[in-house]
Amino acid sequence: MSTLKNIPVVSHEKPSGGTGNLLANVFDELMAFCRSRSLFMLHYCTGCGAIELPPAMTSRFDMERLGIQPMVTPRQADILLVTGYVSTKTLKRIILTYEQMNSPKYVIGICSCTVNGGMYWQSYATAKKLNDYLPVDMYIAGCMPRPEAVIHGLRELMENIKKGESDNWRDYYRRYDHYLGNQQRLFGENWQTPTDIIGEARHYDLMGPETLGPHTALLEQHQTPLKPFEMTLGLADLPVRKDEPR
Amino acid sequence: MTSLDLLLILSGLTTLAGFAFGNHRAYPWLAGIVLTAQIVILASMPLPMAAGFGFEMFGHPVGWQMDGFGRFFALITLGAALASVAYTGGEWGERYAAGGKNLRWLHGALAGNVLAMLLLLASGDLIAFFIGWELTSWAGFLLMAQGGERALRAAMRYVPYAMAGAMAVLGGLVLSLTWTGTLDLSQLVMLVPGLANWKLALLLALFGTGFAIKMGLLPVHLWQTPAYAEAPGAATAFLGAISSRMGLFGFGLLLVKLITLTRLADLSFIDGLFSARDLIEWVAALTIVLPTFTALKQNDARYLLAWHGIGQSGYMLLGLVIGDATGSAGGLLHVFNHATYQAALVLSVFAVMHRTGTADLNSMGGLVTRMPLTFLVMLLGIIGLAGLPPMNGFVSKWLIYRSLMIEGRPLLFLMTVLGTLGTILSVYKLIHNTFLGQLRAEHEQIREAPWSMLVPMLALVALAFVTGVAPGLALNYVNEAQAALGLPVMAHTLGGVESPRGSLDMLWIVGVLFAGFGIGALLFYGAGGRSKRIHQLDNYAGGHFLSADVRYQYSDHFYAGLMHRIGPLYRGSFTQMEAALASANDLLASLMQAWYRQAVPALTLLIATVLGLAWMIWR
Amino acid sequence: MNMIELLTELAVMPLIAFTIGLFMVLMMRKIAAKIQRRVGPPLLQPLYDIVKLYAKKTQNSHGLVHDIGIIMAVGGYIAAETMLPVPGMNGIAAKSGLLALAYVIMIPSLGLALGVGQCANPNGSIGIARALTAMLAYDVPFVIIIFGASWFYGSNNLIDIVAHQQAGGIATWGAAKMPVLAIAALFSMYAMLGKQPFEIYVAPAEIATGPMVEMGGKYLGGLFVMQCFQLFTASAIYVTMFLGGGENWPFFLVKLFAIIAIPMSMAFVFPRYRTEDVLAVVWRWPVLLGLAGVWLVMH
Amino acid sequence: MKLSPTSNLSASLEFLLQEISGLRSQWKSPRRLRVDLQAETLPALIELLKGRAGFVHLSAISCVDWPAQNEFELVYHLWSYEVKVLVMAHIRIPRDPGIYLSIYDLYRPAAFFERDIHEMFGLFFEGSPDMGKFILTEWDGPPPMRKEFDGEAWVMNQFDWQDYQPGWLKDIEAKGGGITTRPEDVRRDKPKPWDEQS
Repeated sequence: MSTLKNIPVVSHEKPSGGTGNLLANVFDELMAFCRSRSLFMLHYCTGCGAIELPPAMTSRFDMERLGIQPMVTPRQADILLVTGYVSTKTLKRIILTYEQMNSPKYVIGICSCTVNGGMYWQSYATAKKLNDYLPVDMYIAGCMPRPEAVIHGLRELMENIKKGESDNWRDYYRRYDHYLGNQQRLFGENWQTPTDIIGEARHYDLMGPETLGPHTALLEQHQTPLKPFEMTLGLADLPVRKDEPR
Repeated sequence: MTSLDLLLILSGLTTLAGFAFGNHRAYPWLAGIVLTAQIVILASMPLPMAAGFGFEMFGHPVGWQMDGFGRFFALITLGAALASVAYTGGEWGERYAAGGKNLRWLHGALAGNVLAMLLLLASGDLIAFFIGWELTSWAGFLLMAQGGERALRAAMRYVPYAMAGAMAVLGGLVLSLTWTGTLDLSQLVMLVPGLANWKLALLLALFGTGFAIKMGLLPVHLWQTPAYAEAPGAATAFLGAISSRMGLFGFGLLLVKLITLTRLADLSFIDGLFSARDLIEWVAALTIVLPTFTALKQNDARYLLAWHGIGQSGYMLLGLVIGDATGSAGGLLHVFNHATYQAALVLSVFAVMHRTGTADLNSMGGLVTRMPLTFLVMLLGIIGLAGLPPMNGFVSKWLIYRSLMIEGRPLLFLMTVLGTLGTILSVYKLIHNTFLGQLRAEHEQIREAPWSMLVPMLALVALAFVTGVAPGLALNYVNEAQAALGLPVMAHTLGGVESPRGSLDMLWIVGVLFAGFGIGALLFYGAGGRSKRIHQLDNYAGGHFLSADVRYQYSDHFYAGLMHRIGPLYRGSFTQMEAALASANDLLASLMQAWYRQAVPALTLLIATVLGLAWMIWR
Repeated sequence: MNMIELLTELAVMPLIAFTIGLFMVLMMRKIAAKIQRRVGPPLLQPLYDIVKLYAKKTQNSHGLVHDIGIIMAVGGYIAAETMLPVPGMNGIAAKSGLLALAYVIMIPSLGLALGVGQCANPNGSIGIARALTAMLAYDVPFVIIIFGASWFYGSNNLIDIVAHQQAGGIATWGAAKMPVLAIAALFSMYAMLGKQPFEIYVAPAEIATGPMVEMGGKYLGGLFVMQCFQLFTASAIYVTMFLGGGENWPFFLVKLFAIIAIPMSMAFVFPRYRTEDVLAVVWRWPVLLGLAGVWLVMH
Repeated sequence: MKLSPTSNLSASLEFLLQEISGLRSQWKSPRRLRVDLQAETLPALIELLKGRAGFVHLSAISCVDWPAQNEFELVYHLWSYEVKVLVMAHIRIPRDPGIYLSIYDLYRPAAFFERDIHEMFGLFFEGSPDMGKFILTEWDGPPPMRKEFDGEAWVMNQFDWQDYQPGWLKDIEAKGGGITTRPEDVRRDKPKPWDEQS
């Protein structure tokens, strides 16, 4: 049980001073500013709290003035709003959607059910702590927080992004074994999503000390490998040998 | 022994060699060398070149003579044959022979087709023309009939069409002989325009039917799709590229040289409102649109391309009949352009068939990762077929559009653009269901097509791209053909057309296009971060976990929205018309048979006596 | 027009087109917001979106053709911009006329179609099938209008068309001389933009934004850039053909934004046509108007 | 106090029910009739009501778990549009074999009700078209609605909890906010309400 604050977040983006880095620094500041000013929210209502989002988007509260737009597919989205109770069936889809999103991505747990189970804390069918399965950036408590609270939370997240503190998405790659362990504990050993998280961690060199572990080893055993089809020029070499299988 | 004789003798020898030892490994190299030699001879031949040999028939001299118009078509024929021989000679031919089929007959038929077409294209007078015409029909039949049982049925369906066409041409020949007294083309050119209107109309009707059948114009086009689609491999490419253009050669000779477009405009049905020229233009325009939208519904790649072959011939005839410099240049250039990318497309479809064993668009998909070069060939081919820059198809279509604009024919212009848009829709369906989308489990292990098939395809597509970027190269020969036909010659630069009212410079357009792609690539790879390749099952499906056994790639009803709107228009009226024609023939034949066989002798005796009495009384 | 001057023009014209396009996207979102009684996005929002999308750290690609699709989408429009004469710069408009421009504009959408094809996503393929049907629908009236315009001006060269219109001030504008064609052109340009009533191929609720379903990060950034170019190109063609092109920049900009504001102000109050209804509507009114306009022009 | 039926239709219903032996009926309200009968006679009752009184609508089958008497109680809610009366047929099934017959042949919707009861209580219905997993596709534990299944205990060992940092709670309380009963007191080792009763 790790508390939010003491998760060791190793961030590359804060290089030490010096002129060369000044430019890099300014560039990173600009990137962080644009990331904070343009957030695409995934249009995925996981639970009952989602009913508070339309009023936050439409004319009364208008999220667009903060630069937040609803987007339909996880590929296009930055924020995954997990609203309301997280049933085990929905949690599978939430994890799949989270892994399909492009990082830097952020998760906001709206409603108390994502914090600690909420009023469904006794239920055998709901996951209690969203933080076990996904790195969560921001919690907005309330048994459906009003749109003002939702927007306040989003503003808080925008501030964190601008300051560059909201890098929890790296944690999913760095401590994938911890998250996978929790997921396997709930869904069983042969739980697998089509996204190759370990491959992605290696590709974008986001590997941390705890990325691989016993749970990822378990995953390797049960996993049906999904290697992407590389474009191969499997040409029959010249001249065609008789014994070559046709 | 003039160079034209040499040309004809060489192709005669290749035909014999083809029949004799076509299945030998060395034959394709030999045939390739001879064909290249023929192309060089033909290209360097000073025009007009008369052939050495000739003979007398019913007192009329029969001789062969190659001019600019014939040479343009002959060059395309030889080029298409070269690509087909190279394609058939390689691994495709080995598997064809291993499959129990006769490779010697295929090579022989291919070379025989070339010989027949050269004879037709170099004909100096109507008899030589008819000999060439018959040979081409029969050689075409021989080539079509070798593809197996379905191909034989399609070829047999072609025979009545071909014979009807031949009889019509023969009728035209006899009539023109009786009216003008000569069969020599150079004299006919002076005499025929002087004939009366009804005579010209009859000549147009007879010759026109024959050429329309060979070219597959609208009412008589049904035989061409199954015949061309079911023919074996490279034969389809050869047939689709050039064989039906012999009909256009005939139309060029007839409409522009003999009857001349001005006299054509005088033959009016409704006193000056709707002339024969308008009729031909509208038949060509309908031939552009209707087959293209039939191709849209096909689910077999070969049939889709065969239907497009018919559609594109409409462009050529329309360009030719408009007759102004840009229009005819566009029509003739389209013959060359279509030959290049149609052959490349058909060869790429057969390369896919060589590997996956099927051409059915419903059972393929995602092959781009397995056959990238074949994908490149089909991609450039469909860009050419759809008539988009940077390929050559765009230049010839632009010329036709430009002439329609200058001549002020809005409805014809609309039909041509409708044809182009229909082509874009159907070719996307072709490449989407063959190369893009979901790769099937059973196709994960297939390999790229062998080099012997790739080299001719890539050469054809490269030729199409080069003549697209610098259309001037092909326009030289087109100008020669225009001069030979007596049409106004279009001034052109290497890049395209230079004129104050609207010029086209493909060098600049393609240059800017690729510069734009360069900047796009720079923006994409430079500005954007790194991207990772992912598996096809790692896809957004509304939170659903995809699995390999779920098939979601189909070609049926691909354009559902469009079909909701224009679906009811597909009533198969031409098929019904053909069936009606066929049953009328059957009825006639059975009547004749009954009369001939004296099934009811008493009845005939009675009729004879009654007629005799009536004649007695009347006289 | 020496070579260096031409090359600078070829570089500058797309940049100008992009910036104008950015502000057009902003205007579109502001109009939408005002119609829905909302505040609407801040001034540089489209730029923030594009910079953020390009600054994404992980992106998914389904293969080389997927990447090439986006490159062709952006590159095709960059090439098309150089053929559109703007005040002071003609690029290669002389070498390629109205007709070639109409075809070069098709290349980005076909490049995108190829890219989406390789994503192997049924939503994308359905979206592309609908997008091509919509293209078939709106290109028919567009081509009739091109015929009418080039017949009236007697030339296919955009520079001549602009010169012809600017000869006598507003009286010789295309819209003044060919009012019926101008209305038909407005209708078909509206359909070409693919905004609300004609947005069947990006139906978010139905097929998850159709072609853009698997596009994230720089792929989606490329499509946002393409949208800016698309808005600019559509309105620039209309202004060049019917509103006398660009005598000077301020006047040209006013015309551009006015023309693009018309479809935008109507878009956000409409639901969405089905694919076959897009065909029915666009092949009925604009085509009839276009043919009537052409008949008027030719007689 | 026996509530008398208002309309003569209900009177005829009364007469009809006499045909089933060992059946006790009691009017809960003018249009709601509770019927208690033997488990074996239930199909007969349903056939009777459906055939003779127009009870064509089976709105629900609900199940009550009586661990003390080691029985399940099944309640069939039947409704007739003519008689306009809701009949609630109560039967008792012994828990240990936990098998009863399905009335899918009489009412098609019964398949779903029975499948749901099977998943939640483990009561098997013979003849029901599909006794597979219905809603709890991710659950392979015991039927969760049985009284002897202690959901809270299962939750306690399966999940762990967010520990509240007293730090941020203190400054909220300093501002007068905060919660009244501390979360620890609400949760652990508190007697269950239903234990005292039996």
